[in-house]
Amino acid sequence: MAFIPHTQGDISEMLAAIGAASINELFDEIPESLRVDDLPGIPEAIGEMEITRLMQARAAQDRGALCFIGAGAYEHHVPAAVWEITTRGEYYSAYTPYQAEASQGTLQLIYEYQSMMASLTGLDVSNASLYDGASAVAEAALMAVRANRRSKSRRILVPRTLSPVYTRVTSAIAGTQGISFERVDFDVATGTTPLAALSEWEGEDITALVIPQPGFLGCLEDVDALTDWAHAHGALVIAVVNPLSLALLRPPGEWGQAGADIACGEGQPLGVPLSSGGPYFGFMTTRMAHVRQMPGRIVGRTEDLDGKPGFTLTLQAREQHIRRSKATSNICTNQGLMVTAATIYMSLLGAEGLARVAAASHANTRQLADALCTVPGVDRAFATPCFHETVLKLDRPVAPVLKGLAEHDILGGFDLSADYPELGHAMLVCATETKTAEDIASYGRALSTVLKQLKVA
Amino acid sequence: MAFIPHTQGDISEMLAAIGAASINELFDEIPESLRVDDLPGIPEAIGEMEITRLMQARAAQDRGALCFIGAGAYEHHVPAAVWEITTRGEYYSAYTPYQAEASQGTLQLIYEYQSMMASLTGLDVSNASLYDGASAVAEAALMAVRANRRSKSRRILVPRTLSPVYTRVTSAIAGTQGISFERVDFDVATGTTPLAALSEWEGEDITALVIPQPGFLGCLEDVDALTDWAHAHGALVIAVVNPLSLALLRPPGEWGQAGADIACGEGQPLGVPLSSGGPYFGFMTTRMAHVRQMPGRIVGRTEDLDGKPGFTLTLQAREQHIRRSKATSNICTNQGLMVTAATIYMSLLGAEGLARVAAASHANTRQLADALCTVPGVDRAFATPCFHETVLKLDRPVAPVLKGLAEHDILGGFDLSADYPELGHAMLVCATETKTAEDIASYGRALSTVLKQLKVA
Amino acid sequence: MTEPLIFEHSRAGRYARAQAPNVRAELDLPPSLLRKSAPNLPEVSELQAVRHYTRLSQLNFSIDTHFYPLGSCTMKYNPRACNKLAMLPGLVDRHPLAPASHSQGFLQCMFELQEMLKSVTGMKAVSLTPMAGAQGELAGVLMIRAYHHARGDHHRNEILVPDAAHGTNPATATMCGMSVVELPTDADGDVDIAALEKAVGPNTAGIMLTNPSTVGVFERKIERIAKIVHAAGGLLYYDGANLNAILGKVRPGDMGFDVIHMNLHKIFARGRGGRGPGSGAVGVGERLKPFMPIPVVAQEEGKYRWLDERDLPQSIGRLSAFMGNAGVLLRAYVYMRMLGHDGMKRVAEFATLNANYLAARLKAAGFQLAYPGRRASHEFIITLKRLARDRGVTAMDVAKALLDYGYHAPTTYFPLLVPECLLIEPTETESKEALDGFIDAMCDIMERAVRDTEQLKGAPYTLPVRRLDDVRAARKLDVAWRPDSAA
Amino acid sequence: MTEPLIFEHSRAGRYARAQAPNVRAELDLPPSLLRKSAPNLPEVSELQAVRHYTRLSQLNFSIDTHFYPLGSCTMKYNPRACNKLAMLPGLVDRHPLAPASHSQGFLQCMFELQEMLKSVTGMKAVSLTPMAGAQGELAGVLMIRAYHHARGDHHRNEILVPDAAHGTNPATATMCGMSVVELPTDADGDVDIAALEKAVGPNTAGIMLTNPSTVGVFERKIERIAKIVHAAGGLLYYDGANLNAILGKVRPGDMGFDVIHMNLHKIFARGRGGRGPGSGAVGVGERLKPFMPIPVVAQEEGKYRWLDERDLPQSIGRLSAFMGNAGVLLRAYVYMRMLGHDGMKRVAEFATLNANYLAARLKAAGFQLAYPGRRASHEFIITLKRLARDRGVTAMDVAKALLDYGYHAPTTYFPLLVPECLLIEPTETESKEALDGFIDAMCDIMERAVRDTEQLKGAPYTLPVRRLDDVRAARKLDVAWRPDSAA
Ligand SMILES: Cc1ncc(COP(=O)(O)O)c(C=O)c1O
Ligand SMILES: Cc1ncc(COP(=O)(O)O)c(C=O)c1O
Repeated sequence: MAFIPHTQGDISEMLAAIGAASINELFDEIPESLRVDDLPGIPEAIGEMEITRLMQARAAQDRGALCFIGAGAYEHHVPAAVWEITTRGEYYSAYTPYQAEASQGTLQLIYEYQSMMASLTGLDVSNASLYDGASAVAEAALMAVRANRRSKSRRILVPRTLSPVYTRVTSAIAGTQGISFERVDFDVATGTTPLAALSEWEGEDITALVIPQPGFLGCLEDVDALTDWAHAHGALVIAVVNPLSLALLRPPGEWGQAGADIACGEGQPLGVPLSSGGPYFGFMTTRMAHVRQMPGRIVGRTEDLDGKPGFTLTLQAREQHIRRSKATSNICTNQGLMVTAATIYMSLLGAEGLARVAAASHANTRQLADALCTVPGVDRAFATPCFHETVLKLDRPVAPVLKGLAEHDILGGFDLSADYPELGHAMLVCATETKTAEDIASYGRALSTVLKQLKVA
Repeated sequence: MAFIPHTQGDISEMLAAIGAASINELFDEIPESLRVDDLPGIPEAIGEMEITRLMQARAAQDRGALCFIGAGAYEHHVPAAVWEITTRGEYYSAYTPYQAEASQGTLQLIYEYQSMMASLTGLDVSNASLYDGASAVAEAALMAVRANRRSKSRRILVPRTLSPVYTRVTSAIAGTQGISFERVDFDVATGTTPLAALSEWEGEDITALVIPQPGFLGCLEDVDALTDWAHAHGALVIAVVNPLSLALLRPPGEWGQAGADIACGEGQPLGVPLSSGGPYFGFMTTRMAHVRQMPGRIVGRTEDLDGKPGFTLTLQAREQHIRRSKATSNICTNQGLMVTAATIYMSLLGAEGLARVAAASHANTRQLADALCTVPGVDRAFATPCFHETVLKLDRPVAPVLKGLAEHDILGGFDLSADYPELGHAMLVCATETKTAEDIASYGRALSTVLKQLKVA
Repeated sequence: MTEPLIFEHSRAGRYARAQAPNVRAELDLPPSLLRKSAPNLPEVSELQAVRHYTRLSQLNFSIDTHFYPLGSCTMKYNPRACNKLAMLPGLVDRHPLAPASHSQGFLQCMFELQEMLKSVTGMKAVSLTPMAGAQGELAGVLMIRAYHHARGDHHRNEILVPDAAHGTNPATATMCGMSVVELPTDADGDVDIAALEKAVGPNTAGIMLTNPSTVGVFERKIERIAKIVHAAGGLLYYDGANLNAILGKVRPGDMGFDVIHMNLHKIFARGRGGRGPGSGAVGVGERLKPFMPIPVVAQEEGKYRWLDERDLPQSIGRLSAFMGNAGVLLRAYVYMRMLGHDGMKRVAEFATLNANYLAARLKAAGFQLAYPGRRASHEFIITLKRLARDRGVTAMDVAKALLDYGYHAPTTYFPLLVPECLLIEPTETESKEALDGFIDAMCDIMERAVRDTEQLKGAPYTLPVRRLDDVRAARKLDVAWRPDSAA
Repeated sequence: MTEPLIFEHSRAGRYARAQAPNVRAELDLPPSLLRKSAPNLPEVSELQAVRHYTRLSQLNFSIDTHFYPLGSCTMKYNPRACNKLAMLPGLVDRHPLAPASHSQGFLQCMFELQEMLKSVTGMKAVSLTPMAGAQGELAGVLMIRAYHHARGDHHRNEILVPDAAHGTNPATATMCGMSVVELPTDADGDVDIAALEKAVGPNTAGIMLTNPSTVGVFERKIERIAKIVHAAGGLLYYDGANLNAILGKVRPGDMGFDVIHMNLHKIFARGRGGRGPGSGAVGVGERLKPFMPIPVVAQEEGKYRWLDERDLPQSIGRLSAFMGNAGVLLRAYVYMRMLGHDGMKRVAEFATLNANYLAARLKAAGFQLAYPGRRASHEFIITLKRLARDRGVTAMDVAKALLDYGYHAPTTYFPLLVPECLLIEPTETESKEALDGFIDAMCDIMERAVRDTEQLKGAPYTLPVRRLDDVRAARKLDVAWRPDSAA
């Protein structure tokens, strides 16, 4: 019996102590009519050796491509130390630190994480994580509605430069509570949200404005102007940021005159592997004034009976296990292990290391765009400054080109034509610090081969 | 400065405390004439990201073959738990437990290991490891010379069924101390050492007889007869055993009337990956009477000041750091991490699990031999019982056949023709529990293809 | 042992140099966009970071080091292979938007996982995307809502929830724009049927139940409840946090549930890293199939692909940027394959055996079971209300005292309806010896509670810190270190 | 925290079932060959094994958790990448006898490692096969012996060894059938030249030296020594355990050494798992090239292959069944590539800076340096003979007291010629703060030694056990658990 330690002797003694004749008898409260005795769809057990071989074969099937897709998930170098420590049993096999005294390691780590995220975003307080970047935006929207007591409209402005999938997730999660998410258009010439696009809401009661930085199209927004416009209209500002970019870019807490009110986003770039899309983690920080409206766990530093410092979960009265139907969110299990990894990652890299990773990604993406734009039929979509993603325009539909590249084991980018038809044959490309000059050159070669072949065909 | 934590401020303060003007000044006792200032053969530093990519590429070059080579190193399933725990920093980054109080974890683990090895081999006491199986035989030979006070001859009989490379290593290591290693012939019909082969030494002063079980040719020796012969001649018996086989086979301590005196061998099958040949570990056990002649570390259980049980290195007076030129061996650093892995491996598998692994390997090798012998031109060399390796005879030279198989990504076995020319075109094959019926079938198919092609050529 | 904050190890100018590019590339960005001062991240060497976080790890209780009978959380052994295999190159570095041509290995695992979960639960289809139990609940209630809306039943906005339910149930209902109607639990731990009959009506959207319930007993009248709710036009939601207890014994689909979430991170053990990640895969009956959250994996002519909004136009949509916690799902897949069908049945059997044994022994030792007339499921409740009344020793005191014996405490004060309760879930992977040790500790604590009450109330004594001041934590809020807050 | 023996967790019939075939295959073996009773291996579940060995691990000091200034052992940070990359599939599962066609990736690493080691040491060729320092020494002395024998100098059977030498040096000489002539060390820590001149002669096979020496100073007269020994017809052996201290500053080959071993597990940091594995790669000058242990990697037309006895017929032969500790060598390769040439120089510089800083500060605090007039190399010695005389507090007492401060003790009582000594090696990867903390602890201990001698002599107090009775251990030898020895 894999993973079950009971000997025959144990079983007999235990049944005797219970006063039951068999294990099956323990299920006698289940109505006979409902009992099943087999699980036909489940295969026979296999051992660790067999499953290892199986999984190695499956993994091998998906290996070996050079990846230039970003679009919300970024390939970065993850130091070996990060996961060797994160998967230590004491982190990996523990759960929510309900017994603070027996979980000081986890709690102190979260406190350190909160400190790092607060500083990175320029805000006061961070929670201990949400599910992912997309759902964090939904939580931020719900939080903004609670936090902005002066606004009654429950209207939240969402620019088209926010990741389209984030927009969809936000509506799916937060869309049933009478909030109206209103789309703000972007400038096809710059790939950003112009102030003019907000004129439609001039003078209205707006609860919050979402500002992505960078936008999904890679371009950097004029966050100061947008922030100030929002505040002038009594709206809170929800910054949606790539945390790695904040090693270089002005943090949300310093946007405009007063700074953003809530910052959130996807934490994956901070030491979390691509891993088919998850587990990642959503982060969220805010000003102290709004802390009681934050969803998620928060760890605080306090003292023990002897006056010694220690860490504990705090402000739990916001949460579902205390406040139930009136909680700030239903979140319970979060993405703690990813926070462990991110905290170790940030500690290893520090501000300077993070800035170097960010700058290298920025420079590589520029070089990639330069290299690809030498291929006939390929052009930059925007001249706007960008962080580490940019949009290229092709002279023909993107999908077959990407397919052709995949045959060369190059995953060439993200096809924008469904979400942004007004951009034409556009694709989003990304080259992080993991890409070498030779990688970029091979992409260039493959692209020109593919474009030539497609022409012929 | 990778891995160096000093800030500029630190350096200045430290130099000030030392009273030196520069770091370079600290080297001023090195004669000027000898100083170098560059290391021309060493490339520029690369980061962890770059070396990761490099090593992945190197590793990928050597991947993917189905391996039927044994010959002293065996592919077994290693549970994931083994190395996840073994590489925990507290094991991985510690050293010899000189401060016992700060190393109870390592010491207790070694004590447990010693207990397991003693029981597995049927002897009283185990050391904490030697380098590998081959060098362990050399150490055993030297030990036997010390331990067998009645024998003056320093003659040690070494059967040809001992791994040829073990024989060579033993001579290289122990050959300069006036010991004569004398080769005992084997029976080409059975692949084992017949008692008759010993008649040459009848009535002589022999210090020790080495008995491999199984022999290098896979065949099981008549260990009882050999042991009793040795003891009748005043010789000690050095058993060289595969520890995995001891889950099934009679342990050295129970060979013949009195049992072997020393058991040693290669510990790799117990949870240590193939890893190009090392690090593995040599093990050695003996009777209590000989414990003071053992080389290597030994851990004992004792008590602390409060009478609480604890563990410490013991009988250190045998060792080089105390006894110097009169030590039982020069060994200092041993293969501790491998012992950690083996101890966890044996704990997971237990006697029953180990027996199943051993039995499956035994059965698979039989099936492999059956399958390959259906290919024309292939035949069994011996009918003798074997553990998990066996010799096949081909109707043509082995080397080109193995080369042909390698082109099919099958590593078909070990070519015996150089070491055992009297066996003709013979090769040693092995199929451990890791091989499936399909693996065996593919070998069969590839072999018949290769033999057909070679015929044509 | 205590360990300073990582910030206290910082010195300006340090970081793990091998981990970043060896130059800082030039930026092609206007200065106005750039940050003016560097963030306060730690400045430590690689060794310092490794040492700090290794030392911190040792300040934790965990399954790998301690018995951890945290009720409702199913803290069982996480096979190490699950972690190792989910992190194989090819899986761990696969981009979520990689094309199907570079995803067949992964997709096949996900497809087979969907199929296995269908068969375990008796549901008709499964979507793996929810990222924890609570998000599975959200998906479920959103589907119920979508179903009613699709039928024009816009007024159905009430969700019935037993008072014993986990906090995520009512919180989820609210998040979906529903109002919560609480149902009382009867003295035997079952739902009060009379109250249920009164509560249902034309506004009933559905009911959220877990079975076995959070009071640790099997809801015997489940068929009756299903009939009542269905008759009223409502749907049944199954909170699958406790599915562990009935694997291979009874299936939610057969009990009449229309939708279910499964806390795969509990049932199909995987590392939870001190609080996640999780997975709350959802299964649905025929009626809710069109509304499933996307994406879902389909198999077509031996190839696998994602179904999206084009395939499921009525879907409640996406709940995450990609497909949820893929890595957690891979671990669950590996675990399920290692269990096989027999292994799954044994999970339920031995989880139940362990719980009933522990309950019987504790009862014999004088502890008061909350539902003494009932079989325990995989977990059970004891109440310490007598001890609290007689000696002032609370469930919290007993919980803290247990820590000194090297046992993580059971869940305390949940469910709220049982005063001074401990919800105890030993799980199937713990040995009889571990349970016996726990029983001894409980008896010893009980004896000390009487003999030396004040001493006991001071526990724990042997941990890195003594009892922490939660009130101070909330009042003098210190939730982030700042350079100026340094001692 | 203490932890019972794994055997005390055993119950008949248990094991980790997922790890073995699910049936026991039938044997085709005569019963006479089979064992009659199963060995006493632990019978535990996977969780129990994982928990036991995880808990045991926590009972250790290690680099990853503690400052570990163990002199002569170079306990520096082992980058985690070295471990991870050496265990990549393709490397970790490569059979040692795989043909060259399936080994080019591995062989290239080994070849490049050989080349790098040549350049670091100034030697002409390198063999990687010795499995630890001591085996490297064995290889070296065997080569010296083979060289003399090849020249017909069969009488050269004396090896000169300074009295401060590591125990492996004389032990190795004996193992090679040589006799050991001990050389005194002068008051400054250098070899006594007059004594050397007297000791050399027609029987001199060679001398074994380490430079910087085990007393922590650079042997300044090394050129003179080389001249004397060479003039007498002897060869020079370099014990490379201390190479860390001079990387990129001075090379053994330039100092006149004919053969050298390198403790790669120290210098080119790799996990030592509580006592190994190691690697003692050897480098040789022109004269000893033909005698190198095999196998050695060669590059021919862009392909790599092993050289064996056919290529090197005068080789001293093989020292291990395959090619030595390949995995350790891969880790060293990764580490050297990450250091690069500048990084290697910095290793020596900062190891030396740290040692000299620690020595200077301890001296200022009143500790007595064994060689106060000398620069420390990467390590240095303090002697506590005054304290032992005045207070009866020994080096061992101070060592044990340090453990309570969370510091591993330095090496004690080695080298033997300095009474009550501590040999302290901080290594380059430790920060100034770590050194300062250690200095504070040493000062505090010194103060306590005077104020409360007896209390100090009772240390340690905070570890899993108090001071252990080594005499009892040797007298009542208990080196293996047996079922009948159970309590
Ligand atoms: C009964 C019950 N329902 C729901 C949940 C919520 O699941 P999750 O924490 O995965 O969001 C839990 C988790 O603790 C639970 O115990
Ligand atoms: C100076 C010196 N020489 C030789 C050795 C022996 O090396 P190893 O332990 O690797 O056999 C050591 C190891 O401690 C040493 O410090």
